[in-house]
Amino acid sequence: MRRRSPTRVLAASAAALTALTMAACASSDRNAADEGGSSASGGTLVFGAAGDPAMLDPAFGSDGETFRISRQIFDGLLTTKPGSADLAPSLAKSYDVSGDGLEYTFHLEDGVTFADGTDFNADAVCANFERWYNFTGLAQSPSASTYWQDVFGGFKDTPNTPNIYKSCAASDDATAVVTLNQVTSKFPAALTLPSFSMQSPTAMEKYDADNLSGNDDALTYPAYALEHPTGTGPFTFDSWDRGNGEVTLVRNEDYWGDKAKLDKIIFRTISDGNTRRQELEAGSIDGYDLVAPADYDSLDQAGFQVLPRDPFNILYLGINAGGVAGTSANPALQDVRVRQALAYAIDRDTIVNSLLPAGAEKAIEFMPPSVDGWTDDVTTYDYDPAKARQLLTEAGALNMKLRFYYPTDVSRPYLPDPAAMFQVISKNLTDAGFTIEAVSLPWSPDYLNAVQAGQADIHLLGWTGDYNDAYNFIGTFFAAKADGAAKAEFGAFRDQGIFDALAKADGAPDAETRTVDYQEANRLIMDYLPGVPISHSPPALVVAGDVDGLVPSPLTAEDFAPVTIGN
Amino acid sequence: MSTAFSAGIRTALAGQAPVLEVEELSVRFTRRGEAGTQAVDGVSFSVAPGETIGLVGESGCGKSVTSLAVMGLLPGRGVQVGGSVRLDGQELVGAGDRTLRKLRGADMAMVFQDPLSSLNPTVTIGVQVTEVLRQHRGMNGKEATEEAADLLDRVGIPDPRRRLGEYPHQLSGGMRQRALIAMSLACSPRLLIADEPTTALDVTIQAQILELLRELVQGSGTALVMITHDLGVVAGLCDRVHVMYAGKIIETAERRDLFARPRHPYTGGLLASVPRLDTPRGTALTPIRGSARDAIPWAQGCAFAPRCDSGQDDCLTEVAGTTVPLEDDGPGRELRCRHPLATAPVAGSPTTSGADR
Amino acid sequence: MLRFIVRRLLQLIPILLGLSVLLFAWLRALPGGPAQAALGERATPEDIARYNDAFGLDQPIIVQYLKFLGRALRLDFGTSSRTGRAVTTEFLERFPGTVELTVFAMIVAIGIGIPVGYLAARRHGSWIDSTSVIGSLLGVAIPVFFLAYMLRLVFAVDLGWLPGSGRQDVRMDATHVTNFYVLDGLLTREWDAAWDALVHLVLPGIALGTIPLAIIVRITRASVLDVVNEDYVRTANAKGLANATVRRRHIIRNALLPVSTTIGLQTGLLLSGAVLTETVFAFGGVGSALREAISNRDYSILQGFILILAVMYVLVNLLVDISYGLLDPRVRVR
Amino acid sequence: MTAALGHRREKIDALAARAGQVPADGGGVSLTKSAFRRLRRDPVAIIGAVIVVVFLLVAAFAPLLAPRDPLEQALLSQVRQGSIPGAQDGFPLGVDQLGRDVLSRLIYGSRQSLMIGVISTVLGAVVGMALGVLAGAFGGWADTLVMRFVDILLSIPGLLMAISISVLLGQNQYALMIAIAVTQVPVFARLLRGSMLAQRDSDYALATKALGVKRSRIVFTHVLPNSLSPVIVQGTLSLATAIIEAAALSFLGLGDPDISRPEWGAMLASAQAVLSFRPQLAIYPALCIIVVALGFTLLGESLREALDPKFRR
Repeated sequence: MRRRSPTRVLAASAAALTALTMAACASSDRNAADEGGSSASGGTLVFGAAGDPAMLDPAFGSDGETFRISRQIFDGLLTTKPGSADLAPSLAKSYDVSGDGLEYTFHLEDGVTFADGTDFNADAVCANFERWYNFTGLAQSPSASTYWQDVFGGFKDTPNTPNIYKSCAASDDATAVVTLNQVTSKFPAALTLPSFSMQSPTAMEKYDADNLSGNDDALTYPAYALEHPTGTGPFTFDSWDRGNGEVTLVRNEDYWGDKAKLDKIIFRTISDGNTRRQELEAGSIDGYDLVAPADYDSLDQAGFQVLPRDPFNILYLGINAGGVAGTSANPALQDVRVRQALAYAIDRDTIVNSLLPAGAEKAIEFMPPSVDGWTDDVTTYDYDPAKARQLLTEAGALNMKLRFYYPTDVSRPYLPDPAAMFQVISKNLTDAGFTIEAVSLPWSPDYLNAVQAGQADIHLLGWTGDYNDAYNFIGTFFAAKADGAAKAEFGAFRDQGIFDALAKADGAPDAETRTVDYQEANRLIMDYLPGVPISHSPPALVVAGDVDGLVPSPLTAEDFAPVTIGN
Repeated sequence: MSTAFSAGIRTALAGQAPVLEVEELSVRFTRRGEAGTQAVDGVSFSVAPGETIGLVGESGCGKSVTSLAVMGLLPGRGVQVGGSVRLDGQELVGAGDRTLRKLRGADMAMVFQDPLSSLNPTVTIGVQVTEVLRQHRGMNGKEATEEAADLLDRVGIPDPRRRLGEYPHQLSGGMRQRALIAMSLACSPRLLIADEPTTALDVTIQAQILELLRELVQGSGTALVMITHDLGVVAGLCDRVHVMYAGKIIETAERRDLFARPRHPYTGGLLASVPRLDTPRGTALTPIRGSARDAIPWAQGCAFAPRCDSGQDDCLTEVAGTTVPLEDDGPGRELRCRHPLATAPVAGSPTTSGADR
Repeated sequence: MLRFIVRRLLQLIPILLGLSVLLFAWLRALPGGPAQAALGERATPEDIARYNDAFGLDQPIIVQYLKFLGRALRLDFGTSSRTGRAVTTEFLERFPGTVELTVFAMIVAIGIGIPVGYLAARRHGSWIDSTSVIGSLLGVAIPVFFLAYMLRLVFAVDLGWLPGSGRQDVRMDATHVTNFYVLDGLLTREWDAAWDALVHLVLPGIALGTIPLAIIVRITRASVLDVVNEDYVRTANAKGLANATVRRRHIIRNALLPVSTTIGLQTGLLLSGAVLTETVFAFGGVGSALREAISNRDYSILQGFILILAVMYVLVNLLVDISYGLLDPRVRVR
Repeated sequence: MTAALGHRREKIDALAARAGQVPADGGGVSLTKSAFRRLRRDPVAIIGAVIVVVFLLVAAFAPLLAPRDPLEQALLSQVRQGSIPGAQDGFPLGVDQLGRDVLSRLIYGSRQSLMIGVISTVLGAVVGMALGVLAGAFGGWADTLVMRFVDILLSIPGLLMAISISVLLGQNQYALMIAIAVTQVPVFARLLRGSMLAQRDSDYALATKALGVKRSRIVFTHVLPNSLSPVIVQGTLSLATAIIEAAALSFLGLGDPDISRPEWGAMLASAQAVLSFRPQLAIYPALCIIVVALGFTLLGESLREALDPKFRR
């Protein structure tokens, strides 16, 4: 479950230009690869997933498991380079941007067909954009078209909600023109998200793709999303055995790019981490995601390949400054000294060394160093329990009681073992003079609902970036929302300074300025301390020794097409 | 059937070689950790064809154990059986399980006290009767059923065919006992042991069952060993009586003799504790003091001494120097007592159920 | 016999009604009431209103209960808040696995339990006896999930002798007709598939079987000890029957009466979801489904499954009861 | 009620009835007295008793016995993912994933685990007995009502029951105790009702009734005391199951949310993550659970045998 970031305007010709150049070199790579592209070796790969996909229509998806699968079935117009967060071409060989940054002309790969035989062309592209834009009813619910609403805003029949998509036109079969209402840095980068994959218009038509039923929280999906997801990807959907949590994909024999090596991939749901590991060791699966850090070494010694991703995430201790209607957060947390006490109390070095895998980094602000806008020049709070206690005493809040929420039944890329993390931090805090009351809830939906509704005093939460953009991190957390406050998660956190800084950075004309502005925003945030950034942790995949070609992606956007097994 | 019985009669007529000879039979129960208990202690007796003897005594005197020992039905572990038991001259003590199983049900049979618990509740009467016939007379299903019906009829169960299909709980107490007897007689055994066959039954039924036994035995020349505490039964049925106390035979006599002149104070006591019609009303019964539990080990002296009115110091070994022996006491009588009763404490014979007719 | 069965069936009615009331109450008592439970905490007031309206939650409680009952009788327990599929569908998909597992576990438990119990009783006081007694006590004292983990660690992971999770090797695309995988394999003549499914039952089956095994050993032992001291066994021996006959017809037949009850009871318990074992072995049965429902707070699943399982448990007991009647003539006539 | 459940009932009732046979003059006590006399000669009972007593003492004196603070993450800085410092000076059994002394946690854990067991059992026993008295003493519709209710409880498999209840009450240790307690109720209810019926028809009770003694007085002066011994037996046995069930529930994540508080079930559950390279962390608490459960079972069984001649062999 990724969390969302509200849309922001941004004049981003720079992004587009860089993208273009990449497109150039990337496509040459592709040609080179083409010669070698064979569909010989084959074999079946069984991959252990941590959970069932919600369904298989990425337009309605927002969770990692859904995306992992749809990434294999579908292509987007753009994608990211293997192993990085940078743009690369996909169904769009390249694109140009009009001077005003509102009109994007995509030059499409030709001779591409969807798995059901439908031609992929400019009409198909527009059909997809129009589909998203014309969602009605339940399809508009935030739990359905999550990413559309994050990136583009509203729908055709919701004129009051701001919306940056204007129109899509096919100038010819191989050329689609997408027009926006406003410039935004998210576009076209966001087109790398699985939610904006190209899906077969005929198949969606045939299987009633947009016909959601049920209710906001228990959506019931149409046949398309459950049995007939149809894309242009290297694999095609074969079957989904819900009883045993097994999704089976088979190689797309007429894939337009290099054909997949594997005959078949089976994504098998094994919710328990230990079971996943033991299954790999027992050989009944060939790999799985979210390896428990404790297992890195033993798996490595056992001859498995542990593939850590670059940490592109943040774990933080959320502080609820209170004041949210219907919640009873501890008002003392509005006192900056108390928040600082929290920061000083936590021994992040030990946490990073002892609880997180090698390669994890201590976080000094709310974004990983690899994101533009990160700076080491922020107020840092090194482990100092004495100081924490002193600050607490000054604030007259010694032994104040905090309801500390943590999730159960879950392992997140940025938080491998919530229980352990909770125990260490709460010990730190107790030693520093806080009194902790533990509250644990199942990750989804209870925990997320509770903390995002501001019911906790302090809580553990984190974020994995969708693409390389500072706003995707701190904007998500601390930018003012429609109601002028930040997320309820942080309580009645209203700091105009920070809001303005973010808006400023967001609207900055060029990359350099934007970087500087974001650095400033980071400084302000770390002075105000709406939460305590803790760590960036490298989540890892693991595969059997005979599996090759799986490139870990910082965005967890792995592509299984180049993967081979058994040779 | 008739063939089987006539065969029985012939043996009965052919000389009086005893069917069963028991010599110095002793049974000792040993439990881990605890001192063993001597249940039967040097018991000897014999039964001739057609003869009926009684083993009489209070519960716990060892009479039932004796019968089980004869049948070889005592549990294997924790029991030591000594002495000798011969059936038609064949030694049974220490005989193999196979041998015993061949004899049991065929040459020697037993009728037990509680007919309900002695019948398998989950198996029809038919099966329980026929299984003996199949086992020992190698009959096939049909013959066996015929025979079984015949047997039931013989022991006086009306509408036997229907009964064959019924379960024990569907029969009355008397019927059950009759069924049991039918089974025990299925192979017209040489020896029949009846262990308190009537105790669990109503008085009227008791009489019928005893009558039945009497007829069957007389008809066939089967040797019958009656085990009972009920002197009435003895009076009604037995030729000779062995009175047991604390695992030993303390007095042996021909029936009338015994009732006329009980010699052992215990025997006397038993007789005296039977209510009688011919004593004036108001005369109190004279029960024996205490209970069988008060017995002392024979090694220390007469086990009955603690309860005995005529008991004296020399009843104890340490005084007399020897244990009390079982000695001849007139024709056909034996007695184990140093201070026997001079005369019968009471005249005549008791009037109770099954009194001699 | 028929009257006996009918009477028993009638006796079920109050129990089943009571059950439904209990679960109805449970659902209403859930945090935020049934609507919240069904829709989740993020449900908007409109959603709730819509739901309440749909399920008549604004009507008097008794009406609501009757409606609930009506739906339950039509096997309609709503839809899973996670998969959005009908609870009944989910159940039917999961149940065959649990049945297979239960059957296997009970075969283990009975196959070992009765002989051992019998032996222990016949060799009363011997080392066999004492070890079986200690063993059966241990069997009950070991937390199932710990045992399960250890079994997997040793036999699936370290030794790699047996599969440690799932119902069938996913690489083997077996055709599934009935969802009873072993059966399917046999029906479709895919022997390897059947065998594979069977092998997948071994470890969870053993883990699941231990408690019934322990209990069956104890009951068998006790009841054989009772029976061998019964008069009718002495009678049988007095009849000079062959050892085999005595054992078969007079000892075992009667000794098994109480054991059969235990077996039925245990089967019922296992059927009602081996939550722990199935979780450890990632075994796609009712138990693991319950586990998932707990961690997803999928109340419709919980409520539906628990109701179905409880009813089934009661029915199993009824069957046990009837079989008891068949085995023991004394019950029949009463 | 069906026979299978019925069978369970009969066993309980039988036990109860036997308590009922006790001579009226406050015989319940004398029976337990003689039972204890027998127990003293029963090695099984002694083993059980020793185990139980030892653990109770450990729980009672945990602060004195534990070498260190069970919460102190003493060696956390030496912990690395995939490697945990082993046993060493001051840490006889080594440390857990968070560098806490395992021995101390086991010792303190006994408190939590036993407390959960005892409280839930006592709770279940009290409620159950109350129901039983209600049914047994007043009979008639009260009896039918209570017993039907109990039958319904019996018809829901224990773990399912516990799960639904702790789901209902949310995740905290009190919910845990209540959940387990409820699963215990039916047994005790039947038990007490059974012995009450046995008592009610006992000559003594009839006699006192004939003398016009109030029913309530008969119940409390006579019936209850006599029903005590079977309740003690059942209680001992229930303690074992309660402790195991508690472990199961915290394994399912329905236990005490403050997982740093040492409790065997939670320790066992959290150790699963390191099972591959540090199985001891799972085995130690598991052993504690097994031994204690075994202790209570042995004690209970021998108690039952002592109280009930039929069981003796």
